[in-house]
Amino acid sequence: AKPAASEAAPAESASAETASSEAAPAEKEITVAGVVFQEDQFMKLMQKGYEEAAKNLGVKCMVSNTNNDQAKEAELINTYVSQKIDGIAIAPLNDQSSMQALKAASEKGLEISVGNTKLKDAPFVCGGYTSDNYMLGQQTGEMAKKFIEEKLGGKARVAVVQFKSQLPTQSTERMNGFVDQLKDLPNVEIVADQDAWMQDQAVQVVGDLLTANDAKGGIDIVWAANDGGTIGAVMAVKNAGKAGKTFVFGTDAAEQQVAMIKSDDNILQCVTGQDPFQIGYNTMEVLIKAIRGEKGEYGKETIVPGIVLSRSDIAAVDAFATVLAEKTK
Amino acid sequence: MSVLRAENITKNYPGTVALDNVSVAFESGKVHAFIGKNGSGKSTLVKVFSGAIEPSAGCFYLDDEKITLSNPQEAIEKGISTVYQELSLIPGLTVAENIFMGRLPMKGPIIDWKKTYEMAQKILDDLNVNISPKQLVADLSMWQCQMIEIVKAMSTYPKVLLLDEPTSSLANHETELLFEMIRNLKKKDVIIIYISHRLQELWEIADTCTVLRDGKFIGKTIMKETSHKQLVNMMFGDVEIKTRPDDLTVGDKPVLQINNLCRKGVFEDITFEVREKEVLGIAGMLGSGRTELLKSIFGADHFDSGEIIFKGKKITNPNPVKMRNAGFALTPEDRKNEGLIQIMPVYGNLCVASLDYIAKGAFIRKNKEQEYVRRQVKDLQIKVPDVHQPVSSLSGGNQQKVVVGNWLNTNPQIMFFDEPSRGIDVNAKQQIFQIIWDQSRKGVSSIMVSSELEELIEVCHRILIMKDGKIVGEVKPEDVTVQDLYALCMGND
Amino acid sequence: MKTASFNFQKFLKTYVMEIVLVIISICIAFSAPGFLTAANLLNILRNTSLKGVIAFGMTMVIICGEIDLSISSTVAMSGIITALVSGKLASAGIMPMEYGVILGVLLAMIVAALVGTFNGWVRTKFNIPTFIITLAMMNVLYGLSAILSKGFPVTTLPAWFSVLGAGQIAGIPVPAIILIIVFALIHIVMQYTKFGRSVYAAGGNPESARLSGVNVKRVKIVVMIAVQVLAALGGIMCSSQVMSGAHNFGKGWEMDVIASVIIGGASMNGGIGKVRGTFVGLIFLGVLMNGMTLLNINEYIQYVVRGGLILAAVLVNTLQSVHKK
Amino acid sequence: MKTASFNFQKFLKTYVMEIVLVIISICIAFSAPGFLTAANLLNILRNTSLKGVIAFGMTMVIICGEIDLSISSTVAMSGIITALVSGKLASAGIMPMEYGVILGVLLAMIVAALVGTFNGWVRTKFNIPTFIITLAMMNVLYGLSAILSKGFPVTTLPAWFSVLGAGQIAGIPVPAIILIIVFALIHIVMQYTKFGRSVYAAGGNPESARLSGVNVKRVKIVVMIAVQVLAALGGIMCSSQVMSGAHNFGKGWEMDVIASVIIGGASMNGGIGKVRGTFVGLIFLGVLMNGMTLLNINEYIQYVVRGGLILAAVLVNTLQSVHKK
Ligand SMILES: Nc1ncnc2c1ncn2[C@@H]1O[C@H](COP(=O)(O)OP(=O)(O)OP(=O)(O)O)[C@@H](O)[C@H]1O
Ligand SMILES: Nc1ncnc2c1ncn2[C@@H]1O[C@H](COP(=O)(O)OP(=O)(O)OP(=O)(O)O)[C@@H](O)[C@H]1O
Ligand SMILES: [Mg+2]
Ligand SMILES: [Mg+2]
Repeated sequence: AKPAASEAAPAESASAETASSEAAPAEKEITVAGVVFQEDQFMKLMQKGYEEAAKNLGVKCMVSNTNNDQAKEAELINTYVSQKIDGIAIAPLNDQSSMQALKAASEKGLEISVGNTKLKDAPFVCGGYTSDNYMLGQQTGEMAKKFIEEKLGGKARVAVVQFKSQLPTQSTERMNGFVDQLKDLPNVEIVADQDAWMQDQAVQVVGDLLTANDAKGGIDIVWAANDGGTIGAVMAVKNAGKAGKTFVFGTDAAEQQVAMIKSDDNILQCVTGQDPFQIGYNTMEVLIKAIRGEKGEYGKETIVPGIVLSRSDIAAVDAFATVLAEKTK
Repeated sequence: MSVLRAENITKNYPGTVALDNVSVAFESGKVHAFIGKNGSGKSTLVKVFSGAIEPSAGCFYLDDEKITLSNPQEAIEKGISTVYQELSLIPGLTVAENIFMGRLPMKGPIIDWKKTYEMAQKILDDLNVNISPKQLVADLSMWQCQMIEIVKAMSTYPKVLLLDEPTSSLANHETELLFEMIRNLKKKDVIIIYISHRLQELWEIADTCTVLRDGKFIGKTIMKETSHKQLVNMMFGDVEIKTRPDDLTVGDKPVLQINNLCRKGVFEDITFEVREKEVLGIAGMLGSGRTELLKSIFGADHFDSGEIIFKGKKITNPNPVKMRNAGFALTPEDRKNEGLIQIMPVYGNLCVASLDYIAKGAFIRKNKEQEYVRRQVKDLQIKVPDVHQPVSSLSGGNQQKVVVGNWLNTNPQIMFFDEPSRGIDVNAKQQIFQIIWDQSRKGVSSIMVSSELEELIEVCHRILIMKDGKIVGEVKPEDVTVQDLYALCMGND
Repeated sequence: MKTASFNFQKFLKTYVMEIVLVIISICIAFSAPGFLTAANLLNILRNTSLKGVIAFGMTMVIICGEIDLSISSTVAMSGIITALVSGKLASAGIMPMEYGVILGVLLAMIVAALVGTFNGWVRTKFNIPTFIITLAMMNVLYGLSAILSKGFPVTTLPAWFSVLGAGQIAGIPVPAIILIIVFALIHIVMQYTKFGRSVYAAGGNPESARLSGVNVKRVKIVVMIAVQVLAALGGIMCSSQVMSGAHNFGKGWEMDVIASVIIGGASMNGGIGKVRGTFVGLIFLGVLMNGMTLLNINEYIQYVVRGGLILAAVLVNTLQSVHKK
Repeated sequence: MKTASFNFQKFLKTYVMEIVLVIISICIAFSAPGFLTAANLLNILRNTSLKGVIAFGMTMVIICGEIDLSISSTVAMSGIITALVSGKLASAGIMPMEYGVILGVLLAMIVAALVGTFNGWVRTKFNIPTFIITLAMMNVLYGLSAILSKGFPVTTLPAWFSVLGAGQIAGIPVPAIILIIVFALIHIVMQYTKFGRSVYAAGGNPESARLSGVNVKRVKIVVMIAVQVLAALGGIMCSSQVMSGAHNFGKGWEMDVIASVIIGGASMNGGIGKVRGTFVGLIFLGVLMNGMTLLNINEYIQYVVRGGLILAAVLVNTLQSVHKK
């Protein structure tokens, strides 16, 4: 997949349409649910997107969190089905194991839209805005490749930090996206591949890797597959006094990553972030529209490309930070 | 007729030889007393017979069949039934369930509850025990538990009945009930082995007497042909039995005054005083409220009304910390659960109450601690190879000495002894009495509760009689005989 | 009248948790209209059932004075084994998935039973607390599950398999039926069989039980097996609900399971507890979660409420039993 | 000679875990060249220190016969409180972050102490097991932390604050120094003070201890406070390492903390345990995690190895102490 930015639904036009559908009179009250799967900043913002869209479109919205528990996801969907609500906007836990319960719900007449995680072959979905995890890895990977070629003379020892124990599919796709970009560089070597997705965990694991590799030529690049890993990796490099020797590339962007990219310690080079609020907003919007009869193409999900934030384009970083600050209020 | 015969049984524990090559035989239709001082190995031999432990060497036979047991279940199946020295009922279950534990009557795959209760009721009636089979054991008092233990052991209609100090927590009339049961069993040709430290009762119930000393078999005698003195000689070699020395005096000043102390349903309107150097006894039947009274005064349990005046000062809201600091000490009746910390080493147990004394500020002074420990081990003649061993590895009597030692280390001004001689041998008892007297000479007052009335007469200056939670009388030991005292306690007016 | 008031008191004591449950339910029913519908109540029962079957096993374990933290990994492992066996047999052409999955279920149960045997054996042989044995086992099984599934969900399950977790019989969800059956079974075992009473004895005072001829070791091993097999059942039902097995299923369930047992009045010290109580505890937690979802309560507040109510429930239980004495 | 062989046996018994640790370290050193460097060893110490300070507190709690599962939420909460206080004071113009953060740290510790007091109070007042009290508290505090932080990481921390988690003094990481200080402190308290002895007594047999004039309730409350305050310290060090506070920090730490205490030879039944043992347990887990990272072992296998070695360690400990008897 190529970073085809054009595929993204323009947010402005979406909210413009809102006004017209809001005005539609004499309609029975619609209740929808917005489900996310984890308690982190990304999901929190996505949830806010759900709520904002529902508010703007004048429908009642219930939100919940499946907490990375596949059974809890099924339970929540069951509960919503038994409440006979009109539709569910969901960030599914897994592209396969989340299918069953959602399909059953759709058979019971609920509209389903998905955000963040693309489902495998789901013709019942009324629409969605999902990330292509491969692409998220790839976008950072391209920047890393450029960096290695320009700044490191094409030679690098790379460590990666994943979140496989937490979300194996997403993590692996991002990993592949990143690694594939470095494949044709003959002097790049992946020297370590470990799991650490929480900040504190990542600080320790990356710290260990840095000292342990000192004797073998050090680590030039650390790439982290998610939010916690990225922050932890940066802190580890900083704490080990390796700023300027080891450079971090990451995935996911939030306030702290923005500050790190803007920091003059020159550790974090680039992250690929997303706009979870917008993903949530759009996912909810497409759901409500389908419920109101404005059906789109079933089974089609729009891929939302990542937003590359790097030291070479501080203006973009600032723009991202401004939007983020507004949403986190 | 059947015979239980032990052959060269040896049991080694690290640092101790609990049984040393013991060979002895017990015939059916007789009650075999089994005695020896604390730590002589009686309980250990019983546990070998009951399958609770395996001997290090040797074996035993029942009717010439060699018995090897890998668990207590097999012993029960072979007809060997045991009442252990330490109570062993399950508090969360009913009396009936405890009696038939492991062999509840079934209806198909399901327990026949009706039959269980009927059977339990029947055996309770047979043995003349007035406790409902549906009661939870947790709600029973200590002596009721003891009765249930015996009922439980009897309920298997055993060939061999091992009783390890069954009377240590029974009062006289209950003991009498038990003896009645035992005599009945004797007629049924059962081998009965009976361990007790209450030598007096042996002539009443036993036919033969087997003596162990330091894990070795000393001899087996016919009860009727043996005198008290002979038995004691066998147990200890030579010891002298002391009586209360004459030099003990009682001061004039009251040390402790108790006024109208009440606790609803347990005791009421308790008023008495203890004077300087006085050894005050409290006699009474089991369940008369003595333990609760001592614990309430000591602040370990609450009371509803009344006052405690110590050296002229009223003590309000007592609690153990306060009372200990004021100079009180209490050796509880249940040493296993209330007196000792089983997993702690002996030295730790000797210094729990006296932590404030061995410490300077927050810190424990090791040399002071060592001094305190050494003093008690020496003075109380505690038999322990190494004070770093857990206290649980000591015999009952030595454990009791550790409890007393723990409190002597606080230099108390008034000591409460609750059943200080329960389950300890004559020699150790004498030592404990000696300690009480020594304390008196040093100006310490004591209150001693005991179910062995002759002990109270031997030890105390004055005896209060408690019945159903009330003080019903006061006597001087020199004025009464054991029989008088017993009658007063029973209160058959 | 004296007798009447006495009976009322006794009723209050015996059914205190039930009464609290009813009060909470009434409160929720007033604020959330969708709560008191047959569909929703059945839904609560269904949602409760996966953890529920495990909780009944855990009740035995806790009464026996032990604990099992490894059930969460067993949940994951059994789903994976079921799906893998059914998939492999089909792809090897030995047996279509429709039948193969049954062998998968059996194998999952057998493996769980072996895990339980191991836990129990280590407990009784070396006298190591089950808390730590099963904590270690939780890690081991989690890793093994992930290795088995290579970290990805295994979805090779036949369509009919979804009956176990999502089917209905006469309008009643199948998992709810399974829950009731397991409840009845374990209730009977604990109240009316020798084994059940031995569990109480072994938990109440192991040494006394041993001296009374109860084979305490065997009892402990058997309950450790039972909870594992029931965890496998829960895991299989979970896999059936989502038609796949993955190594991160069941994570954190042990805490909910233990919480419902304790809310139900069992004592962590062993010897005390009732299967019926656990049922109430389960429904209690189920109603709470469902109610909060319906009332759309903020998820963070949900944690606070949940924690507060667990504490309150245990408090009520304790005060009531102190009162009893 | 007899005496010599006896001494050797005693040595073996006393230092069995240390010996196992050395053997494992040697094995790792041979396969991972980076392992046996001063930098890496200091790294292990630093990585161990966050959970380590908590583990020393937990040792007291476990010796006292109790447990605290809520420490994970305290870790999160204290980081959030620290960052929030420093941020709010700065944004309100009252005090620059550089100073405000100190007030934040103090407040975090005070709140933790209050939580510990509450845990201990409920334990001693109502006789509810701490397992369930702190399980409930874990939920409550987690929810509260998330509410406080609105679910987002709070990053308002001054630059100097990173010293606590990431600084060095004379080449030694500050957290490692904190670890050693806390170790020394608690070791002294447990081995050489009245209070320490009371903790052993209260854990070994609370009733006997009470009747001997030990204020068992106070002892229990104090250890529950201690572990909470140390959890706050751990949380503050954690926040300092990553320069933010968030509600999902510390999740699952309680299991690692408890595991190291148990590996260190403490008994879940109370009365037995050593702070020194916990230190060995910590290093044991730390070396293991570090070694596996260095050897780039697959994370799923890591779980299996971890579980297996926890079990093995406890087994060794148990066998050794059985032998001792
Ligand atoms: N589990 C054990 N470990 C180590 N030593 C033990 C153990 N059990 C008993 N002993 C030791 O074995 C010896 C015999 O103890 P036993 O309990 O048989 O004595 P006893 O004659 O029943 O004494 P008492 O009259 O005080 O009950 C004692 O020295 C005791 O310390
Ligand atoms: N914790 C308790 N709760 C309720 N009742 C109790 C409790 N402890 C004791 N009792 C009751 O209080 C009464 C007095 O018991 P206490 O133990 O003080 O008697 P005692 O004279 O010391 O006899 P014993 O020799 O059996 O200890 C008994 O009826 C007993 O059942
Ligand atoms: Mg004995
Ligand atoms: Mg008494």
